[in-house]
Amino acid sequence: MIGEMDELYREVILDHHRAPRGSAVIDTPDLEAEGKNPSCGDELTLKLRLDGDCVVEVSAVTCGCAIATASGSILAELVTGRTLAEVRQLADAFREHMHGDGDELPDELDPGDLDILTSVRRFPARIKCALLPWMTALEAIASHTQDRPVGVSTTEV
Amino acid sequence: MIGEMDELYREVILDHHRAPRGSAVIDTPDLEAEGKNPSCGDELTLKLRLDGDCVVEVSAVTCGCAIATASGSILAELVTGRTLAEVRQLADAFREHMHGDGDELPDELDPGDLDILTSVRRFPARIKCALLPWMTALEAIASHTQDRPVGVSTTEV
Amino acid sequence: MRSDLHFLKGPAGASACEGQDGDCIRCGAICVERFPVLKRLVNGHRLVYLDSAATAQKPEGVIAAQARYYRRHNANVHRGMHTLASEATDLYETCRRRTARFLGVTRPEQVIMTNGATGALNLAAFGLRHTLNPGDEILLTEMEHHANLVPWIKLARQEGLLLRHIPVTDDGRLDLGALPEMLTDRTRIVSLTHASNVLGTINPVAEIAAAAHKRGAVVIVDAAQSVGHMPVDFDALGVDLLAFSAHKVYGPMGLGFLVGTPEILSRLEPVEFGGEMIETVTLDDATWADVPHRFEAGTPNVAAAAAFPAALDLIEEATLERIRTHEIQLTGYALETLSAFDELTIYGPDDPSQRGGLVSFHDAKIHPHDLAQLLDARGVAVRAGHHCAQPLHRRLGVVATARASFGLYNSHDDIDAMADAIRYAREVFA
Amino acid sequence: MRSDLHFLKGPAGASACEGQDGDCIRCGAICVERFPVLKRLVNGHRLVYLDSAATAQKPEGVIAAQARYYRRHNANVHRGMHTLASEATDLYETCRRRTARFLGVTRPEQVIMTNGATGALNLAAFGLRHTLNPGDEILLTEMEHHANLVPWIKLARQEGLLLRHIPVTDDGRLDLGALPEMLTDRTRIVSLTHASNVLGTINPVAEIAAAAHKRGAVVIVDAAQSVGHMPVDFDALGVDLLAFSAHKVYGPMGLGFLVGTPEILSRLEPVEFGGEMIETVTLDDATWADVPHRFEAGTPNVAAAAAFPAALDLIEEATLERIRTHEIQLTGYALETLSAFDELTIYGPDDPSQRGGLVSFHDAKIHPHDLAQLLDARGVAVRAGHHCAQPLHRRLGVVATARASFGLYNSHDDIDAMADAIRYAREVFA
Ligand SMILES: Cc1ncc(COP(=O)(O)O)c(C=O)c1O
Ligand SMILES: Cc1ncc(COP(=O)(O)O)c(C=O)c1O
Repeated sequence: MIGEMDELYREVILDHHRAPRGSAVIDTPDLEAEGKNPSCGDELTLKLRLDGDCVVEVSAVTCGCAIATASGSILAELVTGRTLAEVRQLADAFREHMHGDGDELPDELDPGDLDILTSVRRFPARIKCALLPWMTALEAIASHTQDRPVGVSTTEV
Repeated sequence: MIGEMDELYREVILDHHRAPRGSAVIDTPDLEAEGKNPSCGDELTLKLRLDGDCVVEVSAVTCGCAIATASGSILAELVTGRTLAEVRQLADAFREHMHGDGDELPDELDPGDLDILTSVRRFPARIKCALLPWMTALEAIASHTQDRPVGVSTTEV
Repeated sequence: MRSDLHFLKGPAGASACEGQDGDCIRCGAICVERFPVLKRLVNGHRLVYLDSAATAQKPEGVIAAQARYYRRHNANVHRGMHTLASEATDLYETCRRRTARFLGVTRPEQVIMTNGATGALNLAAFGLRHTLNPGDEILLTEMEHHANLVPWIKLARQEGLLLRHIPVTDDGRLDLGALPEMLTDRTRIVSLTHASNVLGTINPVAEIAAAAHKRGAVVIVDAAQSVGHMPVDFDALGVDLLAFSAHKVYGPMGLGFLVGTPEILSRLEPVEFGGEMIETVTLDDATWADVPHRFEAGTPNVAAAAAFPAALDLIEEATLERIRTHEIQLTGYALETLSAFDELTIYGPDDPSQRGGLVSFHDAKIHPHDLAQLLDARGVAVRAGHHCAQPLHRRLGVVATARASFGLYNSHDDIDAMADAIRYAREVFA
Repeated sequence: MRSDLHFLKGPAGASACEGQDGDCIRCGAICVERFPVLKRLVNGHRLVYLDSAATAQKPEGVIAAQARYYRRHNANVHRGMHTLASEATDLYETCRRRTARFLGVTRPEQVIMTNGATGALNLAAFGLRHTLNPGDEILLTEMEHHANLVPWIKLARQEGLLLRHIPVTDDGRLDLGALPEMLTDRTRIVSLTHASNVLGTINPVAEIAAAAHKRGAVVIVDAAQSVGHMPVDFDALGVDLLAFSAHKVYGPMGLGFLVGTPEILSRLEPVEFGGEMIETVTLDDATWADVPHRFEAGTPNVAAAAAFPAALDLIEEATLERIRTHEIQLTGYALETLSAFDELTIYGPDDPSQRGGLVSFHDAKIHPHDLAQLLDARGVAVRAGHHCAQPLHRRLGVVATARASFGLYNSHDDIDAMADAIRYAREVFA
């Protein structure tokens, strides 16, 4: 356990926090949602451009802690090129993973840097930060597929 | 402490419980009050005959535990011959004593068997039983001196 | 040879076990030695603790777990982002998970932690206030503890509700013949005890719940006297809400539980307000956090939650089946022993297998308070009074009773000691 | 030489005391050695616990007292007529008496035991419900903890009350200039915190109470952050009700207090119902026991009550005067140390003698959550978030802050460790 959190910060922060992926400017998104973590104040605006069912461009702008920012950046990196169904599958798996006790996400999901966020589980208050972008994505996809207006999602899951 | 309660019972019960004093039949009392201990169900009817300010005859009929009965019997024994002011003084002193931590009641009050009830203090639930007759007497005296109707007094003091 | 003598006499883990398979708690290595208080002398006598229905004694594991929490992990929960806070949160949530599993509850979120059964029942009653209208009926029973009476009396006054009570038969059971007539279209809530803390009677909760649900009523069970003493499966009972206290289940004081179905918990309104239970607060408005946190305002009793699983460990080691068998045996022996006294009335059903582990009785010659006091002089701790069930005592025609109640540490010897002490008290009063 | 180094470094009762008279807590033989958790390593570092405002660490005396209670005396209180029950009752009532004495309260009956400050404040608010009418005004402040906001928000909704809030000035004080205008003929209740859990500000409660009483309002003070940290005299404050939690006063969890004048307590209505709080119960009616028992429904947390006096012992040994001096010194040193960082905002008054023992701050470059996490990697436990004061944070213009808060076991070294850890965090984020 010793040093685990600094490791996390050194790895994830340095990379994703300083240079978050998903900073494309998308003026006419096919999918859009706002995420909010009321207890922390983290906020995120997520915009996706689609080609058919496939995500081709992502903008994930986070205003909050480094964990939320990094998670948003990882999301931007990971979902580009996936279908909405795949994104949903990954988000669901990540939520399960963060509330469970497994060591790693299944390889076949190709989870990239996502496993790094596992150490956040020790700090329940921060699980929400890590989940915020993913819950927001789920919300965006749900409203897209059901054609309902996009609400503000929160990470109170 | 060992055996203190059996001592109490052997001393007080055998004497006062089996042959309670204050069983005179008083048809036209000058003072009368009913006492009730709702949590235990102890009940007491107290009647006093006065000569001027002085108690000349007492009827104290208790329906309840041996402690309440004995305390009523001791009351009957002790208050006969005292003025109402003296009875009040004794009752107040006894209440203080039962809620306090002194060893004995002041000698000048001539407390008779009353000190024997001190060991009841270890059992807060029973303090009320010991106090019932005395609180009822205080209630009777208060309503007599203020000329207000006699209510049912309870030992919730 | 009686099953319990083994585990009473020998130290934990002592060599030979002479009990038959399955009915000797010592086979499960449970031993009175694990309960430090039972080594006490009271008035020069071995403590014979027969007041577990008021509060159970604690095994060393529970005492140590609570101390260990304070010595190693103490912190406030949930919002903390330091190691101690994360450990404390983990211990707290582990208690919720363990308790859920213990009761066969599907999701830990169905378990609300309160400060006791009383707090849980108050939350149930007042949290459902907004679902009730004047003229609605609440069906209780004549054998309820004040904790399942007084909140409803208050609520009925405030909201114009009608309280009805399933009567108690002369042999101490609920008169179920009256049920069809008492369950009406206006019955919104049925709230009853699983096991009576005076009569011992175990009520057919599942059956009553099924009938109540047909009428669309919400069913609440006060399981303060059943959890920890007999197998209790939340789903099998089929109730909507279930309340109990940790301290009666060999656990620490200051902790209780309200367990509910997801459906009812989503409708329940919080009744205490403050930190941890909110989502967003402005000066004039507030929104609630998720279930179950919205019902847990303020700093919870993390230390107690950290200790309670050790009580569940003990119970699971002994197994509820063996505990139940043991308590039936003790109850049977107590009924038999007390029946031998003349002028002594025993309350509740005759059949020990239909009772929880307690027996209330009334000595015609000695007021229960005096009896309890003289038993104590012999080291025997029983309770005397109305046991927070005044209406039931009125129904029984007495103001107070004496009650002997059992835990897994009690033995036939304890009941013999009580009988000796009753004989002694009668001598004093003779 | 700084006063606190002595007691930090040496074991309890170590030979030479080098502190000046009166400002060295070790002179009073109080020592971090008495707090077992402080010996812990966290992530390989000495635990530097700076989160006492969330919950204080417990001295061995408290931990042992609670264990001793369970090992020797455990029983339910009040109604019991056996030795254990009488001992438990005695321990429980001793806690009430000791707490009364600690706060300079005349009669022990003025002290109600609850499960925490949140429970106490909810009792205060909802217990006064029947004294309020639509249009009545409740005066709070912008710096309240959710525990002193959300109950009022709920009550205001239910009863049509108007909530007003004394504003907070830019330097973190109550704007008392606004008070005359905010206290109106309709003001029925003024409820405010004694010391802010975010700004540290100590409010002039006595002065505000006097002004409020002139208007006939009831005054409630949330003393969760003052009791145990500075002398608090109930009568001198001149309030009607005062609430706090034992766990923030080096005592056990699951115990709190609502202290009141006899007059207000006689008017307060119970809000929780069940056993122990009644006089007589029928199936349809109930009357209440005397004050304070009518406010203590159900089995209370006797174990916690049995342990709390050990916390008061410790405080009285250290003396509140010395504790207060110590916390002012630490706060001054923390303010000084943190001021040395650029782009770091510190909240609350500049003068440490006008603050309780805590400092909240915001690093422009690092989100408080990240900061707390990285400090924890160095063994330094601070809290980050809105500290259950969202409206105040909105007023401060930030969503969250980091907070370092002190107990009598903290030292200047702890603040140095925090500063080192902040430098380290900035390196990581550089
Ligand atoms: C049947 C029953 N219900 C409720 C309670 C209340 O439990 P507690 O006092 O722990 O809140 C008790 C115990 O006194 C009980 O026996
Ligand atoms: C100012 C203030 N009031 C009330 C509370 C609530 O105390 P508790 O959570 O112990 O009920 C706290 C602590 O969180 C506090 O800091």
